[in-house]
Amino acid sequence: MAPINFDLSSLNLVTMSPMLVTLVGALVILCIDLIKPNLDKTLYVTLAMLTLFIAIGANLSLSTNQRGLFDTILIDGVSLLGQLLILAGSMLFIPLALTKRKFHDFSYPEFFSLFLFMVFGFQFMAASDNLILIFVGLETGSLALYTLIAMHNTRLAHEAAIKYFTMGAMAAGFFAMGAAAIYAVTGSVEIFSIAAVMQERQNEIGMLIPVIGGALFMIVAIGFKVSLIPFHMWTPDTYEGASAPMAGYMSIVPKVAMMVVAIRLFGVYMELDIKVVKMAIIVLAVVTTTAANMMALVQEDVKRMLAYSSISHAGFVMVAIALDTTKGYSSIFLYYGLFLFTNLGAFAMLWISRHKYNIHHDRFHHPYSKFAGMIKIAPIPAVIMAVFMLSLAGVPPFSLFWGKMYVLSAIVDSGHYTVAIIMALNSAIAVYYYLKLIVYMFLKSPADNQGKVVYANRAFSLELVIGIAAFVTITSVFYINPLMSFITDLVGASGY
Amino acid sequence: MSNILSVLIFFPLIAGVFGFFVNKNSIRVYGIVVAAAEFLLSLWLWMSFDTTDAGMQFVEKISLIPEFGISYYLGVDGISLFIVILSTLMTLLGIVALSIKEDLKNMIITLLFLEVAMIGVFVSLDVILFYIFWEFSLVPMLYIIGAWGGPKKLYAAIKFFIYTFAGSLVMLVGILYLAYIYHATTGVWSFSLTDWYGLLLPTDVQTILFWAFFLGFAIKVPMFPFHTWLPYAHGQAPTVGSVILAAVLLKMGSYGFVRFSLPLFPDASVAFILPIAILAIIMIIYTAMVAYAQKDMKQVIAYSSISHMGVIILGTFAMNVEGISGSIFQMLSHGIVSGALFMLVGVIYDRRHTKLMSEFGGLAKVMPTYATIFVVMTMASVGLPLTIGFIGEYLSLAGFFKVSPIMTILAGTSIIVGAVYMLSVVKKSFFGPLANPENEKLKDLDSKELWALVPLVAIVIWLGVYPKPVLEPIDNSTKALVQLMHKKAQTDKAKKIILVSKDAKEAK
Amino acid sequence: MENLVYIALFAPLVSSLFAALFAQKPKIQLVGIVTSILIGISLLASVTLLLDIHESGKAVSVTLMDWIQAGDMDIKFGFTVDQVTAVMMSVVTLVSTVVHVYSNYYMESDKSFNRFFSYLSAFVFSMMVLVMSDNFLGLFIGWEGVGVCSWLLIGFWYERKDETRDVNPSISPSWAANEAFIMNRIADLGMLVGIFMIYWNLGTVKYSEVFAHLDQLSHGMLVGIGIALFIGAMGKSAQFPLHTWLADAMEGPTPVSALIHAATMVTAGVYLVIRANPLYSQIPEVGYFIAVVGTFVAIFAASMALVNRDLKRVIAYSTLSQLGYMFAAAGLGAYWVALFHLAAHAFFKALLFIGAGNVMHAMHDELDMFKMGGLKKQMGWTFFYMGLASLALSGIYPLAGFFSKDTILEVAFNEHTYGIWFTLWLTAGLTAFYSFRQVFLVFFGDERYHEIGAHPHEAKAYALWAMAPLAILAVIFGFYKEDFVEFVTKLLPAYEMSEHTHHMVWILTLVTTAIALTGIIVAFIKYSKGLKRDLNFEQNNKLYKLLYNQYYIPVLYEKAFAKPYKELSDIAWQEIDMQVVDATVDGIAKAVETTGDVSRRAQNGNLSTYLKWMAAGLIFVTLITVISVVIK
Amino acid sequence: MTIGLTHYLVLSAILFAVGLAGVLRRKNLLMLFFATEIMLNAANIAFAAISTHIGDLSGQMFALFIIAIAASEVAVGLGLLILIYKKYGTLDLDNLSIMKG
Repeated sequence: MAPINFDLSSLNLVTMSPMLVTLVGALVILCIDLIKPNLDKTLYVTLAMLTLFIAIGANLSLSTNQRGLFDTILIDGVSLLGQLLILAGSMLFIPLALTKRKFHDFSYPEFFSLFLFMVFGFQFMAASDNLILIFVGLETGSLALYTLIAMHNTRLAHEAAIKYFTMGAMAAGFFAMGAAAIYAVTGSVEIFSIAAVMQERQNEIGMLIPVIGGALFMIVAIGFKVSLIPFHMWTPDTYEGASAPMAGYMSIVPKVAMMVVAIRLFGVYMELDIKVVKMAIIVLAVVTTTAANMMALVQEDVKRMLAYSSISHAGFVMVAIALDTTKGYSSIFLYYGLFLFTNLGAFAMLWISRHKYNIHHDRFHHPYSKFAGMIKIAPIPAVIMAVFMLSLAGVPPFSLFWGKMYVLSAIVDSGHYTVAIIMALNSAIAVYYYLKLIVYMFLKSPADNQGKVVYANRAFSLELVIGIAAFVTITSVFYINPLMSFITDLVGASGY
Repeated sequence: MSNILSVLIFFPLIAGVFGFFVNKNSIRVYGIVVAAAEFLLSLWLWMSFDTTDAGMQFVEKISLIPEFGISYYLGVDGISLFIVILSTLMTLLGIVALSIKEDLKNMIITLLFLEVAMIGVFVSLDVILFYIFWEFSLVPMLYIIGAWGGPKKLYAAIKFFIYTFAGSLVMLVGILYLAYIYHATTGVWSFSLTDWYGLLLPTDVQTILFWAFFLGFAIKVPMFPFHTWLPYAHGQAPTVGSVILAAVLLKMGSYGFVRFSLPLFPDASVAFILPIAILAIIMIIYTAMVAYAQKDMKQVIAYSSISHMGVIILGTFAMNVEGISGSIFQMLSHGIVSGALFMLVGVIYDRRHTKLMSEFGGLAKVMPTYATIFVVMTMASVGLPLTIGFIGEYLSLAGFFKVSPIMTILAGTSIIVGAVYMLSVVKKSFFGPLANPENEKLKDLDSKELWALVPLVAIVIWLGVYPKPVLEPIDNSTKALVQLMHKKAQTDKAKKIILVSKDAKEAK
Repeated sequence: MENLVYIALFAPLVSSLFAALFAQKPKIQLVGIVTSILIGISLLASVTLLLDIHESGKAVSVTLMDWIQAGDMDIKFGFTVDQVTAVMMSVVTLVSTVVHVYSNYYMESDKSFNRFFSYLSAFVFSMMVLVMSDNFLGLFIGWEGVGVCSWLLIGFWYERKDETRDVNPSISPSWAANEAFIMNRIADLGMLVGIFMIYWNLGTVKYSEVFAHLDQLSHGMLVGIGIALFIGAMGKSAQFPLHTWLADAMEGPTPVSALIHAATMVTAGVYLVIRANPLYSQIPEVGYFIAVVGTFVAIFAASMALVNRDLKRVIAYSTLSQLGYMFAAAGLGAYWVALFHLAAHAFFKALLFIGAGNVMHAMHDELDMFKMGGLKKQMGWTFFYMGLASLALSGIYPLAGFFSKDTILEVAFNEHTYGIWFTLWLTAGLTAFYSFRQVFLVFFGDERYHEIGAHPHEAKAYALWAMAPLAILAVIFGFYKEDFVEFVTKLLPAYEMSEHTHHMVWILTLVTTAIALTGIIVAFIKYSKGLKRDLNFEQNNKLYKLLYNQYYIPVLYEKAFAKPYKELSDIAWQEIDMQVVDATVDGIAKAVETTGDVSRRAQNGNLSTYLKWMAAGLIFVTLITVISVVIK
Repeated sequence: MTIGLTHYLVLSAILFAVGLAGVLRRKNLLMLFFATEIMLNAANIAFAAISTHIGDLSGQMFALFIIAIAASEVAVGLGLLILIYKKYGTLDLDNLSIMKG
């Protein structure tokens, strides 16, 4: 047995610095709690914010295209963007903990450390091209997430957690199996070497079948996480059960992480131009967008509607993966970058109007009727909410219009006109349920129990987050260009 | 002032925002003042407009998203100039004639925002900018219909919004495709219309794009069979809503045809003259019949505007200067006339809270001035010479006669069927004995309504007798447009049908 | 000269606007006077122009301003006063002046006195535009203008309510007005089409240029234009089948009927044909068609006049019939003859109508001649005037009608179109009969008016004086035939009778006069000794009923066009627009929503269902791949 | 006969199928978890077999990680289970269907 010896520098730990920062942050919070319990949550919130700040700093300071940790970590443009989105989303989320009303989950310090662990996990997913690490990151993040949902500690929250958890476990099984299949033929778990092997052996039929089979298993696993129909079933229920900000968070960060993985993994297939996988993804995406829109039409609860809408948005973006163009890949990040603010803003609006107990509906916290005549009681929030809705509907000049336009144009450029038309018409369906809320807010007369509704959960931090989100949503036209070029450069740099 | 167009766009926007700080008792005056200022600005635009120059004037171009070739690109030519003025005018008169009491503040602010969108649509030369205004114009209208409308207001508002939204989304795909082609051919991204005019597209591509754009415009116009949102929108909208909708918003569609479809896809436009003409004729005759069947005064006007838009479409696809100039002039005249008619219906609605003609009869006795103005507008609407209505209709039909005499004769029945439904409205509401006792005490027009209506009457007569100041710039720009189309046309058929006028040829 | 043109043209406009100022005020006598004077001024200007052109022999043309300029289309407000125009102007303004003055009497007790004069003058203005314009589109302005004015004036008593046809054959003033307007619109479409043809083939609509370049056009195109324009003329001049509106137009005040529906507007069609003589003389076949239509209308209308009991309707039918004569002449190429008859007819027919107006006043707006009779005593002057007019109408020497009508018959004979000649000849007899049937029913026989308790009285003196000029002209106009001919033939083609005809003239004259006298005599025998009604005949005789109901044509139109159109419209709205078009749109929306509703059921909240769906998803994806492989 | 890669893969496939079937059929949450564990372990077998077959260790690493993750999954899962059981006294997932539609 020769002694194992290597020098640390070969690990190139700097590549891990962002994740390590979050990890350390998480541990610090734990320790503080051990040393001196029942401190106020504001402390933890600020600590978490700090951590995320530093993480972002570390992230930005990284130079692209380097590997570390036995070459399992890959820092390229995609992973940077992914992590940036994850961290930004988390930073928008954290302040939402400081609400006027007390909620069970935020009273635990563990909540925050768990949260950071989760972020850590997702960062890992984004930053690695090694199936093992991806799997580990995925599970770390997910397991933390299940717990966080459960910590909301209402019956619905528990149900949500269980549903999410069980399906997640099954998805994990599929992921592992898929990985196994791919591993079986390529003999490797690093995506780049998988790509290399597939490259040279792509015309062996015996090779292709397990590869595609693996891809299908992967699609199930990934589809589950980014909630493609029919793997989406957990989404509405979980969103409904979880607290509003958590739901908003789930609609973005885990999906971004998984999107990055999808880009890496299916990128290989697209490179080799394996039509069937492309086909599968496109069909799934179209089905997702359409069906989700239709189901969103008939919801009575705004939160649930937003859940379905986020499914349809995911489907909309998913198409871009199957295009295999730089524009397509970058449009994903652009879209999610804009979607992050708008959607979190919308969920935050729900959060700010959240009561401790349902007073409008025996099951729902945010039925449409709750917002009736909001313009009369609270004009400004009504207008802001309307802005978010219009933005989600893709009405110019609000931010998501640009995302929508960019994705559509990517689709058109790669010649999928039918898909483009379907997607376009889909937003026409979608506009209906967004309008429904606007109609309730602006065109219906107030319900009697109004007054206290709008600001039930008001707090400065919430208003701040909403303000930021609204600002970003409205002023998009001014920053869209630098943002677009920034993303395109990074994505292009990492060879997609 | 070279950036007057920006001023025109942003002045109402800022004024609208400031409007929030004005006390609601004084908001009406504020609205009138702002709208009047805006109107004067647009008049100034006209004064400083060089009528001999056929090209774009007061051009402003600021690169907005160079990455993607989107820029803040404004300009106005004879085709758009007067529609802009029409928008400002109708907004002003609409605010002057406002009769609603509740939430007056919101209404006026919304109207100002709507004005921004309207002007933006007509002056933006960047397609994405155009699209932004185009879509955004839906939002205030949605609010106007939905908040102040009739019993079925929500249905009407949402139908209006989604229907037009769906159409324009297909158009958006078309726009992106065209941009992609431009990028593929020139290697740079650009959404500026003037760049696109340079494109020579293969005919099959033109066909696809033509129909993509067609859907967007046709629903807005609205062309049969996409017209059913209109009666609801008009039927439910408050008076000012209908006025603006009929006067300006519908023109966006027909303007789109002139500005986009014709010059961008000349061959396709020529190739599809037949189906479109058939649709237009259906619009003219069929909707006229539907209008005749109505019991509600306002619905008659609503359907009549579809019928008139049919004439406009026909003129647009005449592919010669007479027809296109005529259709553009007809846009103005229809804007003025139908706007006025909707105001008049609003007047009676304010007094009686019904629009059913069966409720009226013999109104001419109690409301002579009202009746007189209504008759004047009726005559303008049926295209009587020396009123504004004749010139546009005559030129459009004359233009299309060159393309197809038979279809023109069919379309020409509009002067008959139009007379049928309009005169029956006049007969049912104004003539006959004063049967309904509720009508005996009706007041004639008050000063507010006169202030709104008399200018329109004046314009109807003025432009009917002496259209030159308006028709000349339109004509110049149209000549340039037709020349461009003729230059771009590839198929011999198109070359043959697109008819450059003689003196334009000499000009070359 | 230019100034005179403008004065002649715009004096009526000024007067109309002046009257309009007081339109909503109660009666102001001044309005009536001022407008009459202004129209008089227009008359003076017109006559001066007439005389001037008479000696100078060349036309006066002015261009007011540009109107429509688009593409190559360049249309100006241009006016030309040549021989034909001058004649028309003089006739129009003369009759107008008389009618204006007379209206002061006729409308004296009407509350909308001022409004009436505003409309009336507006009509004169439009008519002047019509006759003076130097291009087809200008003519079209006047064309539509007179249409609107006639609409306003027919519907002047708009507040009257709709009756059934047997109570009032022309349902109500407003109804009649709309009918007139819409019928004219139908014809106007033809006119527009004609103008389009002219424009696209010659690039202009100016008379002088058009007629100068007619030779460039193919014969077929000429025929097309000719027919299109004639369709326009048919509407205005109420030729069959667009004739029904004229009889109903009698709902308007009587001065209106005198001015618009007898003397001027309805002759616009004839004027158009005369004006376009260079065109029509190149297409004789169309001309012949016109002549035939005219002839048919002549006898067709006369036949309806035979039995009608409505004072004004009889005159209306006779107007129709006389218009038929004019078209016959014009169609046969004798344009000046048509113009001559037009002028003559204007005088005596206006006279006749105004007389009828007196009678109506006397009878308190009772129109049924069977309820009159023996008015000679109370209304000597009116009797004199109407008798005179009727004589002229019947074409008795030496009155104007004799010269004009005989010439038309000679033309028909000269063209060897004996059928036309015979029909017109017969019509002359009918004309004489119904005119004098009317005279005798009204002025002779037993005084049936007592039954309706009327107290007839003669019209005011100035009203009677106002009628004098017409009466004089009705008498003497015929003697100016020669001057007239050599004056207008400077512009219109001279029409020369063949030798043969010249020999026949005296026979023709004799024959015509003979039948006219026969008609008068028959009328005298039948009606002068009071009214002996044969109710059985009236109720059971098919022919009588056919004629009395105007050949059932109005009813037919009602059944064949008006009603189906209404029903069709209802279908178009209720069935098609709502049930099909709109329903489809809503159906799509509904379908989408239902799909959503159905598909949400899958989301049944049960975890194991969800898991099953996930597994199903795997199968689904596999299927897609398999299929996409198979497809390839 | 010698046990070859194929047999292992078949075994793992069968196991996976068994696990899947369990997940789909079972109504008791605990059983559900076991079924998912089986699925994961099927993957483990496959990895281990393959890695020995092609002589590459990453497969076995993967297997080890999966085991670790499975363990933590169970930890979290059981935690949730206990919570649920304490609160609602049942593990039958048919009772967990408040949220639907």
